[in-house]
Amino acid sequence: MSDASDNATGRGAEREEPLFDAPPMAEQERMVEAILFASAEAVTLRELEARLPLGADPAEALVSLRTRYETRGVRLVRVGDAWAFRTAPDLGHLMHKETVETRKLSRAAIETLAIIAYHQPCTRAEIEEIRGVAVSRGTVDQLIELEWIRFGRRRMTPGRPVTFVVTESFLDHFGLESARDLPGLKELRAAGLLDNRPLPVGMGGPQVEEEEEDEGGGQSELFED
Amino acid sequence: MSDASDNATGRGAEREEPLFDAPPMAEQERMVEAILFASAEAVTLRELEARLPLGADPAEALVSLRTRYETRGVRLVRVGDAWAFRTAPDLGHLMHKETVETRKLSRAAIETLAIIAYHQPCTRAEIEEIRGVAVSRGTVDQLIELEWIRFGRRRMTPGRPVTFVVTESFLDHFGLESARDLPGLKELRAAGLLDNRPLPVGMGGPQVEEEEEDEGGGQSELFED
Amino acid sequence: MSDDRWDQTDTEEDSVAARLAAEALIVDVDGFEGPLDLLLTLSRTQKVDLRKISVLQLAEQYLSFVNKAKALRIELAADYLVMAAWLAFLKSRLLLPPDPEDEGPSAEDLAAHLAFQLERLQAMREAAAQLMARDQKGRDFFGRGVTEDVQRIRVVKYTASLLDLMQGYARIRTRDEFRPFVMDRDHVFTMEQALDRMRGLIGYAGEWTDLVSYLPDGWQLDPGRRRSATAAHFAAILELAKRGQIEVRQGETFAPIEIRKKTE
Repeated sequence: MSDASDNATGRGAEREEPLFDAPPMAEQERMVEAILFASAEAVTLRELEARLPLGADPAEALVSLRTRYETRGVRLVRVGDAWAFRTAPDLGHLMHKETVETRKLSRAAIETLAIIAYHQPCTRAEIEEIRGVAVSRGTVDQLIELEWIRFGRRRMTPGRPVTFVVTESFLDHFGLESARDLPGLKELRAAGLLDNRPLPVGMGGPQVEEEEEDEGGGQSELFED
Repeated sequence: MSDASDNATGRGAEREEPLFDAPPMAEQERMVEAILFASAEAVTLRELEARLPLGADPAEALVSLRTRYETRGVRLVRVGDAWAFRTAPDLGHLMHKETVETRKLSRAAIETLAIIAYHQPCTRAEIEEIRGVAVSRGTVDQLIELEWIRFGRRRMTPGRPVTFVVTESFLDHFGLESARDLPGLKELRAAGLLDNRPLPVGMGGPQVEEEEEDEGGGQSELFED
Repeated sequence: MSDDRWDQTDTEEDSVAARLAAEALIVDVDGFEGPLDLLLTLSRTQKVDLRKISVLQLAEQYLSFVNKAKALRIELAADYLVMAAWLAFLKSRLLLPPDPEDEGPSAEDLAAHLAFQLERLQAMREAAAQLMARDQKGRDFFGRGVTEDVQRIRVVKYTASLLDLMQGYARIRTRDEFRPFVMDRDHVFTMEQALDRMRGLIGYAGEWTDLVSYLPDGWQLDPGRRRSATAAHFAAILELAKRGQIEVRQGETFAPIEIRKKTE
């Protein structure tokens, strides 16, 4: 029996006369279901005809299968002139697996963020001056993307550099009512976050204090220690 | 403060509190259906749990899905701790096209596989004792390559020999829900043929190697309920 | 070649099959998977339940098989001959009255164990056949043809706490202050460093090896650095020896100190 259908798949339609009646429609439906499930590609009606027992009517089986799967997690869909099972469109999200990976912000980003928070509004040049190294574009972009900093007003100095300020969501994230709530150096020291070593004479971070005057009365004075 | 919640998000539970209740069971069933349909490999209950919305109960969904597909062209089968859709075995004849020509296994390989399945965890020396000949490296390699056996835990006996156990893909290949379902296992156990019967002392002759004492973790106990 | 016993059985087809089998045995020794397999095949001619098999008769059959093979100058693998020797011994033990002096298992125990081995091998063969007769994936049933891999989307979430922020700021603002206090440790190799190093290295120290050969590159020439590294490594090996991970020896005073991994 099955030889016959094998050959049929191979060549044209060198079919023998059916020896038995075609199986009942429910059975044909099962057959189509299994073939479509196991096949790596969508299967054409012709191929279904070739693989099913003689006298079967895969077209009809497809119609009722399609109805059967209409509300299921997979659907019977038509792909060109072939048929295949596919995930129901509303369940596509199950095929993505979102893994949330939490990473600590890099030291450069934290420092940059801290400087902006303590000195805002603050230009890139100022940040670089305080940190003593160039601020990479990536760092600033990352902080902007995190929505922790945003562009402030341009500084009214030659070159009109942009400034950065912290955002509402920064305050939100760090549980602050305003940037003024950030503790000053004295408090940091009192809290044990800084070594209590006395400042060596003349080592007071000279450049740091030479911030440019800015028109807006930056925060620097708020944090004098 | 926000620190606490930050840390919580950080490692362990990367999930947020459910915003909504788990979807109705009919919907969960569709989801499980879609996930299992999309995968060639069996999917573990744990992975289903991870991929379904919080509060979903894939175990329950599986039960009703299984019933739903009982008479269909594909069936929901259990493979160890995992689940998969497989075509109904009575339709195998339609699938010639999909048949992958598998390498003929040698008699030695088949026997070795059966011995491992029925006696697992099982050392090489035990296999050799049962078959009365040395097990060639190629035989074991072939079974490992087929992913039908894998290394189990070392036996806590002198020499700490490695043991072999069968894998989930072995179960999948032979349509077994678990190693307990091996054909005739009960009868063999009842007949004492799975006992690791120690050799009478002083019997030197026909044994292949001096086999190590077994601390008694054989299949016979493994499957005691 | 024919065997009297088999010829005598009767005129049924079975005997023909048995005779053919017996001839096949001779011709095709390689077809057997070892002596136990051969014994199992021979035991079939007894046409009894394996539990009731006569081991004595089986031993005789095996020995006569081996003799025929020798007469035909068929090379038998060593394990067949070992089995033959053992069966000859077992046969004599079964035939002779038990020696009261003899300790260890009785001939019956040995025979029973052999019968058990045969029965177990037979059982495993049948189990294997049943296993292979099951519906198999890729032959009788099939998995999904089209698969949709789960796309893994990795969302990276960056976090920083207020503490990080403040420490970061404090670090910048006080950075310069700390500089003068940093000790110059360029030429000091600490014991902790040495211990870390040695822990990674002792896995390879199977043979006795001179401690000096463990000194890191760059610490072997300059006398100051060499002294520091040697002292640190010496302290480290004492620590490792105390933990039982290595053995230390020194031939005589000032001789090289040698170590090796302790094997249990």
